[in-house]
Amino acid sequence: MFKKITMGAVAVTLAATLQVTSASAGESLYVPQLSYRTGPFAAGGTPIANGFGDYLAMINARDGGINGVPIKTDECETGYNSQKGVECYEATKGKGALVYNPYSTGITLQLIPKAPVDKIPVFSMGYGLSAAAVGEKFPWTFNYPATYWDQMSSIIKFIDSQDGGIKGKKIGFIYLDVGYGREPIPLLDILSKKMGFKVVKFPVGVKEMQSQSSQWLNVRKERPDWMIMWGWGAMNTTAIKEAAKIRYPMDHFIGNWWSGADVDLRPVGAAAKGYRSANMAASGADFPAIQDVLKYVVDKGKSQVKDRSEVGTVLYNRGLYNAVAVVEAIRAAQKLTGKKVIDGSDMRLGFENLDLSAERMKEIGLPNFALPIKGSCKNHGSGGAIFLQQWDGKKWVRTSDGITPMTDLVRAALVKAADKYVADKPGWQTQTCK
Amino acid sequence: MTSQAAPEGELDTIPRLLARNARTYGDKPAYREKEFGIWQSWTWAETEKEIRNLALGFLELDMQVGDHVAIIGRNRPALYWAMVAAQSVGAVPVPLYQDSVAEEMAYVLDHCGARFVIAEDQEQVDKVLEVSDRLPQLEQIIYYDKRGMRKYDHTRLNALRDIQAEGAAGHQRLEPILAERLKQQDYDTTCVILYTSGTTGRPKGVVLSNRNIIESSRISVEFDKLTVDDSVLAYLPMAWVGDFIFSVGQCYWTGFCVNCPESADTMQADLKEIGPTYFFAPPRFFEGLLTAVMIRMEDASPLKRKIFHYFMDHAKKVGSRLLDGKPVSLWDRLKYNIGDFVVYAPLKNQLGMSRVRIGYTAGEAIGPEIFEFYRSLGINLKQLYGQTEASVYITIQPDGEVRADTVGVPAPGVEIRIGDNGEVYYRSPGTFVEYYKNPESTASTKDPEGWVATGDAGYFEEGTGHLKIIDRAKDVGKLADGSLFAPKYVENKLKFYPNILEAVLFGADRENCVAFINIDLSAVGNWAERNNIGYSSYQELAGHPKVLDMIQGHVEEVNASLATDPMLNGCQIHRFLILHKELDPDDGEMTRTRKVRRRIIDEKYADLIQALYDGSTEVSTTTEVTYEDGRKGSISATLEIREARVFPREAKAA
Amino acid sequence: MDFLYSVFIGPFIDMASAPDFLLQVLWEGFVAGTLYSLIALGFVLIFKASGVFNFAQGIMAVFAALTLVGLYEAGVPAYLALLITIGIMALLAVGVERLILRHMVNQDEIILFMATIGLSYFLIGLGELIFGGETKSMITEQLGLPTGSTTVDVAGGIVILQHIDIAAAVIAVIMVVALAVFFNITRIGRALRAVADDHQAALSVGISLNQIWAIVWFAAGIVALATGIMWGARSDVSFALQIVALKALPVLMLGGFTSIPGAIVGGLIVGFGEKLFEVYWGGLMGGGVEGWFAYVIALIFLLFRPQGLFGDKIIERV
Amino acid sequence: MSFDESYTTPDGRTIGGVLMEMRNITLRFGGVTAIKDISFDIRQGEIRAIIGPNGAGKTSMLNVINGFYHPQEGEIIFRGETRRRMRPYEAASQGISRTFQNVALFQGMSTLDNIMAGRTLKMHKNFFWQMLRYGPALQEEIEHRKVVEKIIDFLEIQSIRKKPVGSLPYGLQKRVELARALAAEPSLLLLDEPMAGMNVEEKEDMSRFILDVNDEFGTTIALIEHDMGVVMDLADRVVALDYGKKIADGTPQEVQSNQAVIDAYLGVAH
Amino acid sequence: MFYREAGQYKTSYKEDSAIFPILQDRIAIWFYLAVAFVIIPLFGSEFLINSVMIPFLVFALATIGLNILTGYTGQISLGHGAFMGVGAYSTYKLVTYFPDTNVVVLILLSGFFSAAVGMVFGLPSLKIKGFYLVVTTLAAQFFLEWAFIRIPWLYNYNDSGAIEVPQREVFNIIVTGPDASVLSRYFVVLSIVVVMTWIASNIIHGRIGRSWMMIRDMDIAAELIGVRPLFAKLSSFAVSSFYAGVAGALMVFLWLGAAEVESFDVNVSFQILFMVIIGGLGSLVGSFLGAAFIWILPIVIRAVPRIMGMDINASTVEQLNFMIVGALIVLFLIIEPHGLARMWAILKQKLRVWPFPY
Repeated sequence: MFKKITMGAVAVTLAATLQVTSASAGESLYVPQLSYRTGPFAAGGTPIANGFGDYLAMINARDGGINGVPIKTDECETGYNSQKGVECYEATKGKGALVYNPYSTGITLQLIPKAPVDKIPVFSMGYGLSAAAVGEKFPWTFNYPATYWDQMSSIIKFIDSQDGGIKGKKIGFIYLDVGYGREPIPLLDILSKKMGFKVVKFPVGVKEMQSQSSQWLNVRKERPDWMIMWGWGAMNTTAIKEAAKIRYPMDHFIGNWWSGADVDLRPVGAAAKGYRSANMAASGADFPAIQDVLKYVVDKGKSQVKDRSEVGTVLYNRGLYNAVAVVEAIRAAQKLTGKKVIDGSDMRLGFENLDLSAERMKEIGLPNFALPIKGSCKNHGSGGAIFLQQWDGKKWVRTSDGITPMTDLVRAALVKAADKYVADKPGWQTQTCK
Repeated sequence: MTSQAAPEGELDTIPRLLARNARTYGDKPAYREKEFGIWQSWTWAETEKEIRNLALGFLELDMQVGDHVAIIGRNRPALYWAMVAAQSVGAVPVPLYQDSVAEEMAYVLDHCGARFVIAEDQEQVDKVLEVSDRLPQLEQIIYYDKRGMRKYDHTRLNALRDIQAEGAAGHQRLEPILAERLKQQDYDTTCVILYTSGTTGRPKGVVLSNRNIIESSRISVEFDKLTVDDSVLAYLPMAWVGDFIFSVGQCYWTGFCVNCPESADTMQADLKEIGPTYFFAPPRFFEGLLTAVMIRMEDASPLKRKIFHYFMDHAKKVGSRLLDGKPVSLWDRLKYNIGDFVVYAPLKNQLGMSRVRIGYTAGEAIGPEIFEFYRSLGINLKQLYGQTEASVYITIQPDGEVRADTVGVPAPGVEIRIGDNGEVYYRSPGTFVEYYKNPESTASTKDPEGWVATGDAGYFEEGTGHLKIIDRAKDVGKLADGSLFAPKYVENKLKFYPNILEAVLFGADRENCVAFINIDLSAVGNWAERNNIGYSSYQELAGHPKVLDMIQGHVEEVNASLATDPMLNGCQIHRFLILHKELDPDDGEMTRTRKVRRRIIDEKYADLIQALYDGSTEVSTTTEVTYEDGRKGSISATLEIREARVFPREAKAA
Repeated sequence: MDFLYSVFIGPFIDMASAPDFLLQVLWEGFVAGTLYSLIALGFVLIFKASGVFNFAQGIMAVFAALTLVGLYEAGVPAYLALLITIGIMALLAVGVERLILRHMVNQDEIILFMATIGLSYFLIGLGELIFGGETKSMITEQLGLPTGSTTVDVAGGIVILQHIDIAAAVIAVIMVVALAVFFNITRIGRALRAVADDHQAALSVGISLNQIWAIVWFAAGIVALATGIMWGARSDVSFALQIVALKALPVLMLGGFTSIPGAIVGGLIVGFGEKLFEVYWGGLMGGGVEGWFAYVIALIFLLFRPQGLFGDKIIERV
Repeated sequence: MSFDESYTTPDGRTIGGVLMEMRNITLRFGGVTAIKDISFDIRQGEIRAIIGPNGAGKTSMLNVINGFYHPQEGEIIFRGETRRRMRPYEAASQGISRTFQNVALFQGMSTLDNIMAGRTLKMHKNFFWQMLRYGPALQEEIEHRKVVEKIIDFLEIQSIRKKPVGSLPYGLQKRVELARALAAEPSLLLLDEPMAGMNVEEKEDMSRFILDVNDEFGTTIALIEHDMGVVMDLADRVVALDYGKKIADGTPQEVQSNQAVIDAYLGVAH
Repeated sequence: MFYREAGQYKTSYKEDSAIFPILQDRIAIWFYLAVAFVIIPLFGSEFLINSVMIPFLVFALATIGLNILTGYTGQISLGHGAFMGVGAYSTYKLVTYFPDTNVVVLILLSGFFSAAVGMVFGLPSLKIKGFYLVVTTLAAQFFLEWAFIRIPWLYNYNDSGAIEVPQREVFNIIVTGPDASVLSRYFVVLSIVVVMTWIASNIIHGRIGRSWMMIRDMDIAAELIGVRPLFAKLSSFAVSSFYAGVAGALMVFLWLGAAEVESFDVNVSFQILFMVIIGGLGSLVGSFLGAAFIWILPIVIRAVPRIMGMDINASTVEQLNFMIVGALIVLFLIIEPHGLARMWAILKQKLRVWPFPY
């Protein structure tokens, strides 16, 4: 009896695969969307997924696709779980996927080695493996507009510019104790040596995300001059609340761009006033393209947003920005290859030749939305500038221009890390760049 | 009686057949016995060695030619070996019914003058010892199972294994003696003495020669094309001629394998495990099995029940025809095949009969429904008619001529004639030598020409040449009005109803017939459960009005069918009652083979018979019973007497 | 040597040198312990009465809090939302009794335990389906719970006491007292205790086991709601809380499954212990020891007292 | 009669010297004294009954004998070796096996496996062979199976061989438990109320089996029993306990006529 | 219905105590093996093999491991996720130190490390019984999770903190790393699982397995019969963790390709325990059925709307998935608390006694 069920299940799964394969045979650009609207990080995953999906839907609705070829998406729920993420990847990769946006550093790490095998680029926008920015070693992976290391160096650079420099200061680093949170530590260690500051680390386990009193007691004990946070999900709010509780000066507390969403700060409200975070894209809906999204998608009820006001929030815009980058990469690929329907390899070329200049951004209706990205064979992280925003008690205010990362230093470190990654992998596919 | 030459040269004694089998089929299994959880197996070569050692051991014990060796126990290879070993040294094995009480045993042991008793276990040894002071000729008791025997005085006791060991040890000295003894035997040497249980009087020892046994075996083996690859389950009493023919005669003739169950409790399971290809069982067995099947199916889910009955109906329609090789439409064949997969094959498998190639039933009439049921499943069940005195075979049903209501045509080599009084006489190579130490009986049974009276009344059916048995010749009587009274015939008709376990018909020299009925506890109990009838005892169930109603229905159906019989329509049952206890061999009401002892019942239940005829509507009675442990007690009851509807005689067919 | 120093001497010097900080640590430990106790209390209630080890207690807390906030966001006034939430918890209790417990009488405890994990899966799915997965903030003020903090000067430093933490402690005490009263004075409460002791006895006083289960689950639901509100006010309301709820396990091990005082004391031991250990010793091991510390304490403790702090000594019989 | 010499019973069995001696055993649980200063002995080959009303300390005594409880005072001399405490599995490996008052079979296993379980101590093949279930391990398994089958045959439980014990009627479970204890080929067999809860017929069967065990294997048996009739039939010597104290010791006849025993059974107030 | 047992008699104890004494069962086993080894590789899609079969086999192995401990020895563990981690991390270290050794050998070797760790955390089981043991195994779970993060040596000081599987070949066929073909990985996993299942079955049917069950069913009686609780419990912990460790190594090396600590978190422990319970305590068949149920059911649920052409967004499906799985678990426990294995056994029994109802 049970065997029958199993066989039934297999049949169903097979049927599913077949059906979708046949559907994708039509002219379309298939961009699978790995998202997480469930699980402990759903709060962040949902607006990102909405922004991403809505922009693509807008392109389809407004322009009939990219150069006339409609974009097809398929949302697959990962729950921020690596295993489910890989399962999503396996389930969709056979359908002509152009690019994967894993939206989890954990899933990214799983997909990086698969990308060259399946010839589908992985685009981890502003997350993932920093070393993947080294195009020579990671031809198939992109992490525009900047790596975590770029970001960290920018933040340190900012701190260095405040209160008489960073030298001799004590920097506290509070981070989510998973791959993502640990990612910038090597660079932080390098910088601390170079620039002469002391680093104190406060790991927060996934299980303790919402009970950080011990960490913040330790912060109180250590009294760092600045706090930097690599947090995500519920961790952010809790950390900011705890910081407020121990009366840590908020304006000396800086989060990376995953620790600066509206949903993170709103619950804390005024108590968080002064908290800064990095960002890559503007918030707000006052951009022609976003207005188009509202017009063609949200107002037509085709979006999954709960509320119109979600459009324009930090994470929504980031998801949208991600979609912009994907769309522009497809355009670039189409242009380069002269094909309308492209494949993963073409897409890779498109990413390498991605040029999101200020003008181009203006053209697509997002003037001053983000700092420019210029991809290349060598540089898959772009090293684009990062800007800071500050919470005024109610909303985010952009407070800085782009802070360029310490590119040379970071690049050197990245190359080293990339070499190390590749070292124990015989037959790893690399490329040479002119 | 024509004297025949021994077949195939030297194969004229069982020990010689053994030697042939060990030579020809050395590696083939001869015996299996479920013991210690698995089927212990012996090949013919091993069997020969076991028997030889035992025979040598017997010589060591000074067993003489012509000595009688009693064998008491359930079917076990070692006891079969003991029989053949005894034959090897020139002695005569006398198997006894293992469930006989000491008293019964004492008679047989004394009558045959056994010097040796081979008993299975402590229980049997105890029985023999209990009466040993009355058995002056008894010298040695040999037991097989050592359990509990340690404390016994071993001056006259030996373990079978020890005897074998001693025999093996002394083989150099004894081997020549054994060879000599073997040489002395021939086709007319006594092979075995089998005591018939006898419905009346003392048991009689039927002396059967090698010729009787081997000829009967040879003929029947050829008739049914049995081969060395067949196997049987030996579970019927060793003292019964059938078992001797199947498990010794045919077994040694063909070299097929005899399988012994672990115990009586596990017989059904062991049957299923072994899956014999050749199977014999009395009608009672098949009947009980069918009842159990139906009861179990009653508990199945409605859908399953529906499937079951649907296909069983189909099988009833075409199953036997297929088995008889008669034409059947393609669609019916297909449907039968589906039914085979869904119902018949699994069912046969459950019953342990999937491999049965040839099945026999005999001893009593079998219900046509029951008979058809098995045949429709594709089991080649046949009937035969036989006697101890005939070395079993008198008539037999050839393939393709199998019917429920006849016992078949004369077996090969058997001549049959019907006496003036309707009694069946036969003459055959299997015809017994004599009754041991009983020349009068021998003379009264077997005439100088070799014709043997069976004691059964019957007639040959016109056209087919099939013999039909009505009843015991002496039981066939007359009603007061002179019409034929054949109680057994009517009783069997009643017993074909699963709810009726036993019936006893009265009516000889009376105006009409009345009957005692025994209900079948498991069938009726199950029926009661389904109909929400509560009962706490057999007696209560037997007296329940609804049960009486049901039985009355059966009785009236039988009456209706009797009404159409030209000879027996006077036997319709006018009044009946349901007995408050089961007829029981322990109370002497039945024989060990479960045949009703009429005379005893007549005496014991005279008051009830009286009541049946005097028109009273109920009767109170007290009956003595014997419990399993031998204690006696009595039960009292008030029984209701019912009138049954009788049907007018139909006009005799021209 | 340095290592030994940093294990055996350093931390104590730290403690002595900054007593205000030590007090702060102890306060945090106390507050955390209170919340552990509250969750454990829910476990104990259910375990005592029905022998079910209710894994879903943590989820119930989140579910209750989520319902409360969700209702409020849907425009229901705060106090009305609270009442409705209580009603929903009652419905949940009845549902659990009707649909699950009733059908699982006489099952192994591990099977019942598994069923509650199934229940928690169901509640997670249901909660996210209705209220969405995003983190919500507790409607602390709207419910009239205090916010803000008080600074106390002690020993040359300050101890910061959050008002909500004080409220949590107070509410925990109120809950315990209320439950104690409930158990000892009301008829139902006595019946509950009878059930815990002997199911047959309870039946013979004419109380339906099914009713009792529903009531107990309802009581546990109320405890869960209180836990959810308190915890939600401290951090946020999201299903990430479920993992914290697992900490109730070592708390229960310490206190014994059936003892209410045990739950309280166990919770406090774990709360104090893990904060002290994390702050003063955790750094030596790279931090993050809080994740397992409670379990290891419980483990070590159990080795010496297998029946827990308040359990009866076990005499084995054959 | 002297206790050091062997003698022959009227039915022909030989009773040897002292196999086990309990000397001044005292067992307390917290404040409760379960056994108070009890001494008695068990001789090789005899059937020794321990009787007494409920709560007399009979089962505790058995638990002391096989090491499940450790007495606070006194010593146990088994086969000439004196010991204060031993682990239950040590007792088992010394040849002491037992049955339990409330059947303690392994409910999840078949009859066969339960009895095979009784052979645990006799099986030695290492993990490697066990893993392959081949060669020596399989051989060992089969050898022990043979022994177990003999016991199954002995106790006439063939038909339930492969049945899960949980489904068996109580009387048969008791018999399986006896089989399991026998499988260890014990030199001392402890039976804790082997006939509790049985009907007359089952009791007779069980009595027969106990006698047969003693007779066939020469196993020394110590049993606890309530039914005085059974004890009279079975036991060679009887020790009577009441409230943790020994009140009588001797042949069944002696004990039966002992006033203290009569009082204890009739419940005369102390 | 399919069973035709008449005539299948045993003439030796070897046959009688065979693991599949019934001919039809043996045929069925060969049939399943043929499906697994031939049919699926020939006709299965990559998704089926990679995302359904491989994880199913891996979890089945882990479930067998936990079943040995929980189902056969009666000791509950919520630490098996972490024990899987021990296997994965130790394989990773072994592969680093012995790059030229056959990776399959290393995977199997890694089981010894998890066995050792399992034994250490199994020690308390001698004193702590029943439910209380949950906490000690949870201590193992959380402590090991912590160790996997805090001991960077374990992941070769990778910046990501994750272990990435290097490419390794067995007999010149790439079996690990991103270039390994799905089929080669599938065959390695399948072979290991089949062999280890066979071994588990052997152990369970022998003396050691019996001593585990004795401890499970009645620990006091077991001890009085001569089973040493120390040995029985620890051997069970060791074997159980060995299986978990190998499963963990297979999971990372032959399925995921890379793993972080979250691949071995407490949810995995729960998941495996679910598989054990739903599958049936104390049943190897159940381990497979349970793993299939818990792993494949969500995949099917996710696939259903896609096939039916329903426009339900992914998150709703996932939430419904949670609800359905939760509800089904409860339903299952109500209908058949002894798990799928019992249902399987009942079905088999029904087929064996067909057409009779019992």
